[in-house]
Order: sequence, then structure tokens, then C-alpha cells
Amino acid sequence: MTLHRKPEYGRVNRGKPINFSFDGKIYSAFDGDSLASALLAHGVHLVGRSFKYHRPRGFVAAGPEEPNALVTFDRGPGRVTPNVRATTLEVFDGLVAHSQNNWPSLTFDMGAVNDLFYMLFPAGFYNKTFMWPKSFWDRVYEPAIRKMAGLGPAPIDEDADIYASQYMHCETLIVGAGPAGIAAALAASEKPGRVILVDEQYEFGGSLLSTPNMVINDIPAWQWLEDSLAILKARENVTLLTRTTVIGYYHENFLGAVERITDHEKDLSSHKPRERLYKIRAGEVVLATGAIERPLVFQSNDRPGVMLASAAHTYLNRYGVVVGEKIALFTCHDSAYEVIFDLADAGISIAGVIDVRDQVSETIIAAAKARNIEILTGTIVSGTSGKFRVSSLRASKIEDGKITSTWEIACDCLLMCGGWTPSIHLFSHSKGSLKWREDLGAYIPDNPNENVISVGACNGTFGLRKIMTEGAGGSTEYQVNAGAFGSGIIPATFPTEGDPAKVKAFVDFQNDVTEKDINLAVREGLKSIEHVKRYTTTGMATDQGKTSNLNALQIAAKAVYKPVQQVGLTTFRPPYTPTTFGALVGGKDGHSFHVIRKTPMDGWAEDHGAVFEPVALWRRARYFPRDGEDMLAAVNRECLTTRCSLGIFDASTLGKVEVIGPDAAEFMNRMYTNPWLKLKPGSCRYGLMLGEDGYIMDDGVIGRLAENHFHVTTTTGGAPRVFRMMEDYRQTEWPELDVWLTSTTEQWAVIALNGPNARKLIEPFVEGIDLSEEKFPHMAVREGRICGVETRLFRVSFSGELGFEINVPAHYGRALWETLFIAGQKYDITPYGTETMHVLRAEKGFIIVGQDTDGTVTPMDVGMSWAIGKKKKDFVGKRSLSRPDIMAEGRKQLVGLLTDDPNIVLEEGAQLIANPEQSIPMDMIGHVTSSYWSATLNRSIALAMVKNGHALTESNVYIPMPGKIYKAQVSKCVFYDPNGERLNVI
Amino acid sequence: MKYSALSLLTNAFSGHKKWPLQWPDATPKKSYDVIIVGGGGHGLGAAYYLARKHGITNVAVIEKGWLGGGNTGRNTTIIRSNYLYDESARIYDHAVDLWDGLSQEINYNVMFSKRGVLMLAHSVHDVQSFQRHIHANRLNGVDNNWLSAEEAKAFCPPLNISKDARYPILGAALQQRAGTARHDSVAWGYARAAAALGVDIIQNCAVTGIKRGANGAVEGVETERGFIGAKKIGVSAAGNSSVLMEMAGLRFPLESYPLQALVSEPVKPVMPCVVMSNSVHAYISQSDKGELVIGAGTDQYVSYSQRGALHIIEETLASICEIFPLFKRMRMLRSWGGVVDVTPDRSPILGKTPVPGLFVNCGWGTGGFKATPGAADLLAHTIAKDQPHPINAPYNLERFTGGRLIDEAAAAAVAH
Amino acid sequence: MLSELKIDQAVELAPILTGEVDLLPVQTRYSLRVKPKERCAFIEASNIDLPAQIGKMSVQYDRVVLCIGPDEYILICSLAEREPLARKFEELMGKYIFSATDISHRNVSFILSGEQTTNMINVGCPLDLSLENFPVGKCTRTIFESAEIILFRMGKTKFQLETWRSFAPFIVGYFEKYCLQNRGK
Amino acid sequence: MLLIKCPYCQEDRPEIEFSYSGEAHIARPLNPDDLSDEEWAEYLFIRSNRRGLHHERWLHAHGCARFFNALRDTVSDKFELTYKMGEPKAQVKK
Repeated sequence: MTLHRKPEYGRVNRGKPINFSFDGKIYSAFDGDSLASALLAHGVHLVGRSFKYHRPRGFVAAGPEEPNALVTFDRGPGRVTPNVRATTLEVFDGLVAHSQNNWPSLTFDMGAVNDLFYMLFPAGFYNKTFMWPKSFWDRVYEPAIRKMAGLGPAPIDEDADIYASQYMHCETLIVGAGPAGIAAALAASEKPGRVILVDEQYEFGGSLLSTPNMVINDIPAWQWLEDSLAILKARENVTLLTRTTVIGYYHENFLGAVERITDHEKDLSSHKPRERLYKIRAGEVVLATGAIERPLVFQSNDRPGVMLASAAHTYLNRYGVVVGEKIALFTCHDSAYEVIFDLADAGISIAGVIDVRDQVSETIIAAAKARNIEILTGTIVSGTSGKFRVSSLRASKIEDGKITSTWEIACDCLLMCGGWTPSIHLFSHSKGSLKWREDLGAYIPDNPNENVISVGACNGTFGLRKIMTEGAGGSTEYQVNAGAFGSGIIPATFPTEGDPAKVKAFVDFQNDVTEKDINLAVREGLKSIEHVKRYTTTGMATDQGKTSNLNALQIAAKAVYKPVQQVGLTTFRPPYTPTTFGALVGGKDGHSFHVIRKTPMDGWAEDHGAVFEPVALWRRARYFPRDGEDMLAAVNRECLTTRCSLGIFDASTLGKVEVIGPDAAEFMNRMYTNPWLKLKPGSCRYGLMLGEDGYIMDDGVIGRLAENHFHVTTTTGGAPRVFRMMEDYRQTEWPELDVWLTSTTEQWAVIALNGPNARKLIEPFVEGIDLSEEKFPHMAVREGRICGVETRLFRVSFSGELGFEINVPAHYGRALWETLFIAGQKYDITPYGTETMHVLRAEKGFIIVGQDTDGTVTPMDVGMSWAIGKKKKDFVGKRSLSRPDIMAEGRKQLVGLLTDDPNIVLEEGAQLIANPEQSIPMDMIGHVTSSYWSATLNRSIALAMVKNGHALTESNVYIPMPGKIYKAQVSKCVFYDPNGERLNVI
Repeated sequence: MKYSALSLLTNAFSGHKKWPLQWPDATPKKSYDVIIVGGGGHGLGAAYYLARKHGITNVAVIEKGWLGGGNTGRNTTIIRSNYLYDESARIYDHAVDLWDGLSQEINYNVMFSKRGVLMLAHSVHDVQSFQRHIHANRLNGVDNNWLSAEEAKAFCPPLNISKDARYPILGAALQQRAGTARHDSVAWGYARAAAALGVDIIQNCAVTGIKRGANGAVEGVETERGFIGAKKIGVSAAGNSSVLMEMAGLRFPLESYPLQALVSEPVKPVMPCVVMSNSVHAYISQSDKGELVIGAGTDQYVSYSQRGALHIIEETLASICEIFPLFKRMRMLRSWGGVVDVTPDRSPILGKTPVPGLFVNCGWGTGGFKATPGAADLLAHTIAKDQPHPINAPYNLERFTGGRLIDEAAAAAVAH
Repeated sequence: MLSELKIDQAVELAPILTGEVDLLPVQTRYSLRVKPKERCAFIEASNIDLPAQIGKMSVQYDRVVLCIGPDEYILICSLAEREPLARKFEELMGKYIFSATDISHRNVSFILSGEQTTNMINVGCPLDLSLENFPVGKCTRTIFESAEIILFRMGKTKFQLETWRSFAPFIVGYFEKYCLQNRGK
Repeated sequence: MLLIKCPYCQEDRPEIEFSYSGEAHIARPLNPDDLSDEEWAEYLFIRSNRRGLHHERWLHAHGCARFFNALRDTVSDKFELTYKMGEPKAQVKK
């Protein structure tokens, strides 16, 4: 038993002693302790250093509102968590934690020099200096400022834990399992409908855990709690979630909640997630989030040992820990007396009560007298002393707003109570409106914006009986033994001794914001509370101002002589408490982040050493290197083999859409630039699609299978948006057309065979299709069977060679590919990937939408006026083609480029100029869109978009690269087989 | 009072009690030569340049809330100019030129930090697109260089350049002269400098109408605090631009979307630069306070609610952790939403409107902060001269009729 | 020269999924669209029972028809039915205004069962799967993370999930993670 | 995440099943060639971007795959109503 533990108090499990380490020292604790209670049990109050001034700091609170006591929770590599509140960290056997923001040690911190020069660092000081000489900013000031950044250590290792997330649904979600929340859950779960009750602590009960002396309906509080939880557990419609923090309240009763699963477990099992995000959609939300006690703002209120009265209450009654041997209280509110009386009843010496108010009630006076406690009314605390722990306070008598006398009172702990702040964070996230309660000096919920009610202290309702009755929604009257909750005043600021400029009365402990910082902001004209907040950084620390916001607001209001409501309220923003990125990522990590779509033949390509590239969500084989080949060597070989004999290519990723219905041809006619009405069944046509803005959106070969039936192909990346756009026009603009669209991208595996031996290869496998040149010409499509399975066979070519695209049902794709590959050995068949496909098509001058075009290119720009149905009255994008700037001179047009030196392969994206004799900024006339080494032509080739390019054939252009300028000649786009003779190899 | 280390020291001795107002809260006069609607960085800057460069000091900036409370105070502060098209490179590089030296010019440290912006390439297509940018930038005199994946990692050590990643990093474009600045300081600094030159700064005063005379020209604005006359009005109101244009009877090619951003808890320095990945949608830097500052995507629908959705945050952090698995244990401290106004080509509209005397600066979408000094300067120029500067001339309203769009994002189209 | 080609459904199930996730063999699937005013006549002529309402399904022999849009149906049945159905559709084409597209190989189907099934689906799917809101016999197209799925309930703890072929391993990856994390639950 | 009542499915469904599709009731002109450049630009680009009740289109992309219309308040993000394509434009109550 440690010195500061009260044997008969608390809920910790004394049968389960454990050990933990803080800053390398081993301490004992009990199961059920928080790190804060365990350290306090050893009399350890000094736990960290503040952000700016590196002042020694202790525990202010006992819950998640704690601003000071941040530690690094260290579970080994990949499991180091900075900035953890010691007050919410559950201790387990072997836990290791370190203090932060100090060097070399917590007790001797070099950074504390900042505290000596505090006068140089008022709010916003950085705006006013570090400007001269100018060059010093980049080289000296900023690097120095950045080095000072941060509280906890930055991560070094990748997170060793896993996370999870899932959706949840309920009729009633109750946030907070204090007395109001439990009463609400009991009432709600009597009716049908799912009820979820969540609480951020590891045990339900909220304030009841700190008030065992309460009696509810004649049952002691802790017994009532146990009974009530047993009832809730037994109800099938109830889900109870402890260690679960509701972090944000989003549209339509959608709330995020994070459950901590393993941080408190001694043994880490490999498979359990560390945290889980629940995404809850609730019919109704009941907020029972309670209230947070407010500190008082006085000189040296940040000294370790100065803490909230309610915290001392919790440490005593919940953890059996006494926070001092001689405790004083500074209050402006009745509620803290219950704490000091409880402490006195526990046998702790009370150094006195300093109450700002001139009077307190007779009941309190009598109760104090009975315990021999002195109450000093009309008095304030004007300072504290002690190095790493408070050793005394200065009490000052106030008359007419001025200090008239001051004396010292010895104490080793000073409790403070500045009233209560309802926790309206979630209500505020939900965009409900707030109203000001003068008596509380706080905002409470007003008009809700969602289906939500607030009950208990978060609604400004205090006193256990009222809280519970409100929680139950009036369905149950609760009787309790507690007296009235009492009342208080909101002093905001206090008079000081001596020069107020030297007073350090902290408002935001973590960010070291003092009362005078706020006054300075206001003095400089930053009067809106948002300006105050941003200028001083008050409320912007990791506690998000839970204890400081209303003090800051009231100090600012006082300074501008305005009612608080006119100064405003900073908006609460999710999350309620800092939330691990991992929990929000859930399972969406690694290859679960986004799908990698693979074709039916992907596995074969992988087995055969393909190098892949991502294209939209797909991965595609880029080339198939044979032993030791680099990309260029592989591509040269693939190109030559295909042109000379046979290449096999996986084209399955191309988008495919089945267009069926009596109006199919009319629909196609409206969607694409080309004419479709007269295309014969069994024939194909290259289709060009524009956006309504007239720019090329997509292209592909389209086959007409029957009068009312088209097989449309799209680009790989364009498939989803093309399908969506077609549906949009079909449903919205032309509902009168009887036509339907079905995506068949994944129904078909597509194997493209290109090369003079393509026909010879497939002939033996094909059934029901006459493959002869006469019966199956270029740009035809037939249905039949291959290797016994049905096929749609297209005679098309993106290489300029004799080509077929074999569509078979997807699950047969790999098997057919393997069959053809084996049979193709006699033709020295080569598999090729997207890179060779690109070279082959560039040799023929075929564009790739998205590479040669970029979303600002019209059909005329790329020389494809031929694809526009001249007699068509309308099609998507037609009108835009006659806009003045689209018809104007000087647009960039697609041309071929041949470098003077045939060995130079230009960089794709390189810019072109007309006149090499110019300096930067240069007048750029175009850029290279595609550029390759053509093994077939034994020279480089390129395509480019050039201003007025169609008129520049055979002119020279220049390509300035770092250190050199290349010269090239503009050419036609087709570099190989301009008459298309190779398509018709017999 | 001039701000300097010396003034800081002097004031320290007097207990910081003698600092003057950074800007006074003005009471609206009956009329002004120019009214700027919108007290963000763009609007306040425009007022400053009107006074400073054009000698027009009878100017009021009218803000419905508090200065810098809109997108100025809600963005992730990325500043860069490595844009593809000549028009874009020119306007953003003009802004970067002004950023460099702004602190000294307005005597207010806006903490412009040239820590470099890395843009990651994850596919062959990205590489092609970035190379096109780099070559164009080089010939335009705009700083932008290609780094291999290994060089990128050397520049930004927490990057994951594993080839097995879902989105492997194939390389990156680095603009070294790009970086970040302290957003609030920009608004406050311009406000202070403008006020010192005689500009009236009027907060908490919503404009409720724009009055036009018989000839169609503007005559002033109706506000919550009464009518204020002016022959020239510049509207610089980001997400609310459509609403203000409608007051003048104009319909604009704009839509306003929610955009979220978030910060982590502060930790010791770990991110030396800004990293952007357009394919993965991740935008991140570390503030001088130690917080990771992260830009999220827009929600899909038009909204003025300044309230974003959880699934956008989930997706954003999944993106960040894809590129920086190291950050998975970091914690989100705060998230918030802004309203961004987006044009059909995602480039701004900056210039004259069909209404005589009415000028507009809008449509910056997610990229407004980086342009702040440039947009402000050009808006001031256009108002003062009654005609656009050559740099902002292409950013007119007529381009939507003629078809000469400036579409940077279209260059990123993916197909094949 | 004809050969029998092997079927490859793109998915392999890890042992941990046994009892929770099963892969169905290849099915015959059609995407059917019928002009709403011809629905009754089409049912009569085709003997295919098209449910009258979105979200409903009909079961005929071993044939399931899901109504997932105002004029959109998914028909799922055994491979043996494929040929007769194809002939029937060919016969009806021109007589009725409809479209029938073979999507047998576009999708992969999983049977999900067990006490944890709804939680497992809710890892990626945002729908409320309580029996009240998603009763046995309900079907819908929806989403699982970024993957589109079709989901229908066959029993209190039994669902069928259909997805496009290339998305199947992605979804199964989530199921594997879920089962690993909840081992012994 | 919004909750959207699909007028075809007659159910409230989560937003991620849907895809926003811009302002509603902007019909494609029947004879685009008859329009002036200004009129065509108006059709293509000009949007009301209403602060308040806004007519807009949504696609129940991962659901019944239908486009439909909605009236939604862009300040509160709340839907007033959703209705099928082809039904008359919802009136905004003054």
C-alpha cells in the first residue's frame, strides 16, 4: 500500500497489484488505475512540461479534458503513442510511459529558459519579428522555429497494430453512460428498437463512479449502477460499448465512435485490432455527455498540485487516492464543497476554503463547521508557491474589486472550481443552435438540427435527481439523497497584486495562453473570439479547449465590455478527442485501400515475368522481358515479332457496353459523332465520343451485332464515366428511346492477336465463322465458337497488322490464352504489353485518348473530321464545335515529328518552339504527346500537338532541353504502311 | 508602430500594454471610391494594393463575419506555381513573386516558407503529365524539377517508395520555391497595412444587396448597417460569389462545394516539405507548431453548410497512410469545412463583369490561398484602371462563351 | 480441333473463411430489362417471374429473379438453363420491348452465413441489415467499400453476395481480415 | 453522410450509394444549332448555385441506377423532397 492510497476507498482491484514504469522508474499500481491515479498514489504530481514556456505541469483533471498531463505511451517499436492523457491511460502490468517536451529531463529542462524570457513571447510575437534581414528567414529563423515544433515525439517506425471499422445501426444511440445516460438507456430499451449505449471510459457510471455516497431510489449508487447495468445487459435490444468515444456527429444522425480494444491489454494478441471505428446511423440520439468543471484563472494556477475539485473527488472515491495531505479549495461555486467535505471525512487535513463570493449558504457553513473547515469568503487566491509542487498559496481579501490584504496558507494541493461547462461538443457538431445561460456562464443546446435530445448536465441540468429524471424522459421519477447542486458565480478574472503585466494566470494550460495574452489580442483589435483563438492559440491544443474555452471567452468579453454572446463562440469541430488515423483508415490499408482490378489473364502474365503498370484501377502488363532484357529491348523484340509474325495482347480492360433495344441505333447516333443508322449488322466502326463541350472524351471500336444490338468498346480509364454519361442522356434527355445499356466489361476476356500469322493461328480453333478475307473482312464482327466456347470475334487492328480480337466469357480467358500461346509457338508468338501496343499504334498514327488528347482537344484538332457524321443534325458536343474559339486559327493540332537525328527519342511532354533563338520565357507552340523508338522503322518517331500544326508539314520545330536544342521536322501522323496494305495479308 | 525585434523588446519592458490596434474597426462612411466585398486575404490585399500602388485610399472592405474567417483561415496553406498552361503559370508565379518579400513589404511576418512542394507520380501517365509540366515550366522560367523515387525520399524521408505499394511512387516533381505561409497572418497583415494607408475595415456587416442605377452601373451596396455608396465594387467572396453576383442580377458559371481539412496533434518535426498526390488525393505538410496539416477532398454536392462528411475524412486519411504508413498512429486533432467556388474549367474568374463598375475575383476552387497576393494585386489593378492586367485578361467571363477554357485538370485525363 | 477450356473464377478462399464464405460455381446470369408496361405480357410469354417491386425477388425452381431497378432484373440460374433461355430470348426479341444480356461471367457469387454475417458485411456495406429492415427475400444493389455488389438475403443468417469478377478478391480480402480479427468470437 | 430517399426504391439510403449529378431541370436544347453562343454557354455552364433550396439531380448509382430530382437546402444540407425524373419541377414554398 502506497502512502497516498486510502484502504477503504475506490474501485481499483486491490487483489491485482501490478507494476509500471514512468520515465524509467518502476511504480506499483492496481488493476483499475489510470496512469494518473497510479502516479498520484505515489505522490507524483510533476508529469510534464508545457508547450511554449516548458513550465512544470501536473494533473488538472481526472478525465479526457486533461490539458497538462500528456505522456508518451511506449509499447515498443511501432507502438509508441505520443500525447496520451495520463488520466485516461489504463495501467496494465508492464506499462511503459515517458514524459514529454523536456530535455534533458523532466526536472531539469533546458527549454524552461523560455519561461524566463516570457516577456518576449507574447501572443502573436512571430508576426512582429524575424523579418530582418530578409535572407535570415529562410536560413536562420524558420529552421529554428521549426525545430521547436511539436509536443510528443514523431513516429519512427511503421505502426505495428491493425485497425478495423464497421457500420452500425440503431433506433436510439445514447452517448454517455453517467446517471442521465443510464436512465435514458433503461427507459429507451423498455420499448422495441435497438439501443446502443456508449461511454468513453472503461467502466459505465460517469459521475456516479466518484460519488458512492449517493443513494438512488433507496439503493446505494454503486449497487444501483450494478443492478441497472445487469438489466441493460439482459435486454436483447441493448448494445453496451465501453472505452468507446463518440468523436463526431455528422449529417442525418450519422456518428463516428472509436472503441479502444487493446491499449489496456497486457498481452497483445496479433490478430485483434487496436481500435475500431463504428459508423453509427441512429434514429434518435440522446446526448448525456455531462459537464466539465472549469478551472479558475489566477496567478500560478498551473503549478503541479493545483487541480479541479472534481478530479480530487474522482481520485479519492474511484481510485482510493488522496491527492494531498493538506488540501485547500478555491471556489466560486457550491458544488466543490461536497468534494472538500468528502476529503475531510476521509481524514484529510483541509487547509481552508477560499471562496470568491461574499456569502455562502447556511447549510454549507454548518457542514463546514461540523468538520472544522475554515471558509474565507470574499477572498481569492492571488498566487501559489512551490517548485515542482504547490507548497503554499497566497490568499487575498477583496474589497471593492481590489486586494486589501494578502497572507500565505501552506498546502500541498489546491483544488479549484470555477463552475461547470456543459459538454455541448457533439450537439455543436450537429449544427444545433446554442443559447447562453447567464447563471451557468455557459452555452447550452437550444434548437436541434437533427433528431437529438440532450439530457442531464450537458443540457444545463444539474443535481442528480433532475438529471436522472430528465434522462428517463419523464418516464421514471428518481429519488436521491443528494442535496441541491447549488449555484455559483462566474468571476472570469481576478484583481492582482502588483504589475498585471507580470502575472501569469493560465487560461489554456497546454498552449501556455495566459489572461494577458487574451487581453493583448483584444488590445490589438483581434476582438472576435475566433481572432482571439487564432492569435493566442487558446483552445487549439490537443484538449481542444475543453477546460479553457469559456474562460477565454469571458475574459475577452470583459476586455471589450460586451456581453459574451456578442463576442461569439468558437465552433466545436470533430473529433471530440484526438482520434488515431489508423482507426479512421480502418481496414482500408495496403491493397485494401483501393481495388486493383486484374484481368482473367493477369495471373499468366505474372507467371511469365510481366512488368505491370497501373491504368485507372486496373493493372496491365506493360512488357514481357526475357532474360535480362530492359524495357527497350523487350519492346523492340515484341514489336518486330508482332509485325513479322504474331503477337498476343490482353485487351480485356477495355470498357464494354451492350446497347440493346429498338432505338439502339438512334441512341448511338446521338451519343457518338459518327453515323450509325446505316451500319450493317456484322460490321464495326471506330466511334468517337465528345463531351457536350465539344472535346474528345472517349473512343473505341463498336460492332453492330444485330439491327437492335451494339457491342460498344471504350477506353480502359474512360469506361465508368462513358457508361454514366450514356445512362444520363438515356434517362434524362431521351427517355422516349427504347434502349438499354449493360456493362459487359467483365463478362468478356479479350485476346488481341496481331501479325501476319494471326488468322493461321486461330483457324483450327474456330467453329461457325468463315475466317476468309471475303467473308470476314477488316472491321467485321462475327459470333461463333472458339475452343468450344462461344466467342464474339472482331476483325480489327490497333497495330496496322492483320488483327483479331477474341472475346470469350471471362472465366475461360486464361485457358484460351494458354491454348493459343502454346499453339502459337510455331509462329514464334510473343506476348506483348501496353508499351508495345503504344509503339505499334503510334507507327500507324492512331491516337490514344488521354495521352495524345488531354480534355481540351476537338476532333478537328487531331485530324478526325472524317469521324463526324456530316449529315447529322445533332449529337452530343456538336454545337460546341462551332463556338468561335474552337473554330479560330492557332489551335494546337496533332502532327508527326521526325527528329533530325533519328537516334534521338524525344521526351514525352517536351515543349516545342518555332524559333531557337529566344530566351526564357519562350514562346511554346506545342508539346510532344507520344514518343518512341520504332524498331520497325529503325528510328525514333513522335506525335505532337502543335499550333496550326496541319499547315506546318515539313517545317522545322525545335525542342529545347536542358543544355541542348533538338531539331525535328513536322510530318504526317502515319509513319508506317500509309496505305494500310498489311491489314489484308492473306 | 513598426513591428521589429526592437519594438517587441521595447514593448516587453512596458508589459505589452502599448501595442496599438492592428486595424481600427471603422464605422461605415456614406460612400467610398471603391468597396471591396469580402474580408479574406484576397479582398484585404486588393484594398491594400489599391491604396499602395494606385493611390486610391477612399476604400472600404466589408466583411460579413470576421476577417479571414472564410477560406483564408480554412485552407492548408499550400503555395506553388508549377502550372502547365502559360496563363496559369503566369498568374501563380506572379503570386509567388509577391509572396517572396510580402512580410517585409507589409511589415507583418506571414511566415512564407519555401520548403518545397513535391508532387508525386504514381503511374506512367502521371510521369508523362508531370514531364509536360516540367518542360513547360522550364521554358516559362518557373521552377519545377523531376526527382526519381529515391531522390524524392531523400528530400522527404517519411515517404513510402516501396514498389509493392498500392500506388507506387515512380518519381516526383519538385518546386523548391513553393511552400506554405501562415494563413491568418496574411489576412491580418494586409488588414493592418491597408488600414495604415487609410482603408476602412468593416467587420460583421453582411452585404444584402448591390444597387444599380438607371444606366445599369453600380451605385453601392445595401448592408446590415445601411446603404454604402460606391462607383466601383470588387467582389472577392469565394464560396458566396454566386449569391453576391445574383444581387447584381448576374448568373455565374460557379458551383460551391464543401471542402474539408484537418490537422493532427503536434509532434516533433517529421515532414520537411509539402507533399501532394493528385491521383491518391493526399495533400500534407507540417506546420511550424508541429501539426500535420492535411487537405481532404470535396464532398460531391453543392453546399454552404461548412460541414463535411466522415467518409471523406476516412478516405483522406487512408490516402495519407498509403503514402506515409508511418503516420498511421498519429491522431487527428481537428477537422473543419470550408466552401469552395468552382468554375467549369476550375480556373478563376478575375476581371470585369457585364455590370459597369462591378468587378469580380472568384472561382479559385481549392487553390485560392496560393494566389492571394497575385489575385489581390490584379483585382486592384483591374479596378483602378477599369481594365484587366495582361496577366488576368485571359481569366474573363467570356471564355465560357467562346470556348477558350483554361483547364489544368483536363490535362490529367486517363484512358487507354 | 476443340478443347474443353478450364474455368477460373479469380478467387481463392483462405481456410479461415470456411463456414463463413463460400464461392458458388459458375451460374447462368442475365441482366434483363423490360419496358414496364410490357412486364405482364413478358412474364406470360417467357414464364420468367419478374417481381413487381424493387427490392423483391422471386424463386422459381432453382431460378432466382431479383428486381433491382424500376425495369431492371437479374436472373440467376443453373448452367443447364443457359441454352434454353438464350433461345427463348432470341424468340421473344422483336415481339416484346426488352433487353437480355448474358452476364454469367461478369459476376462471382458468394454465400455468406453464420452468426457474424451481418457484422462482416457491415465492415464495408453501409446498409441496415436487421431482419426488420432487410428481411429474408430482400435484394438490392449496393456498395461494399468502393466495390459495387448485389446483396440478397436467403435466411436469417444467410446472404448471397454478387460482385464483378475483378472486385471479388478485394472484397474477400476484407472478409479475411474480419474473420482473422474476430477469431474465436 | 447524407441519407437520401430514392424515389424509385422508396427507401432512405446512405449517400455513398449515390452520385451527385448537378443542377436539375436544365434540359438539353432540342435544336442546339439554333442557339447563339451565349445561349449555348448558358446551357453548358451557368448554374444557379442557390444558397437555400436547390433543385438538383442525383443518381442512385449503386442502387437502382436511376437518376432522379431533389429539392435540398444547401445551407442545412437537408432534403425537402426527392422525385422521379419526368415529374414536374418541385415548387419552392415561399
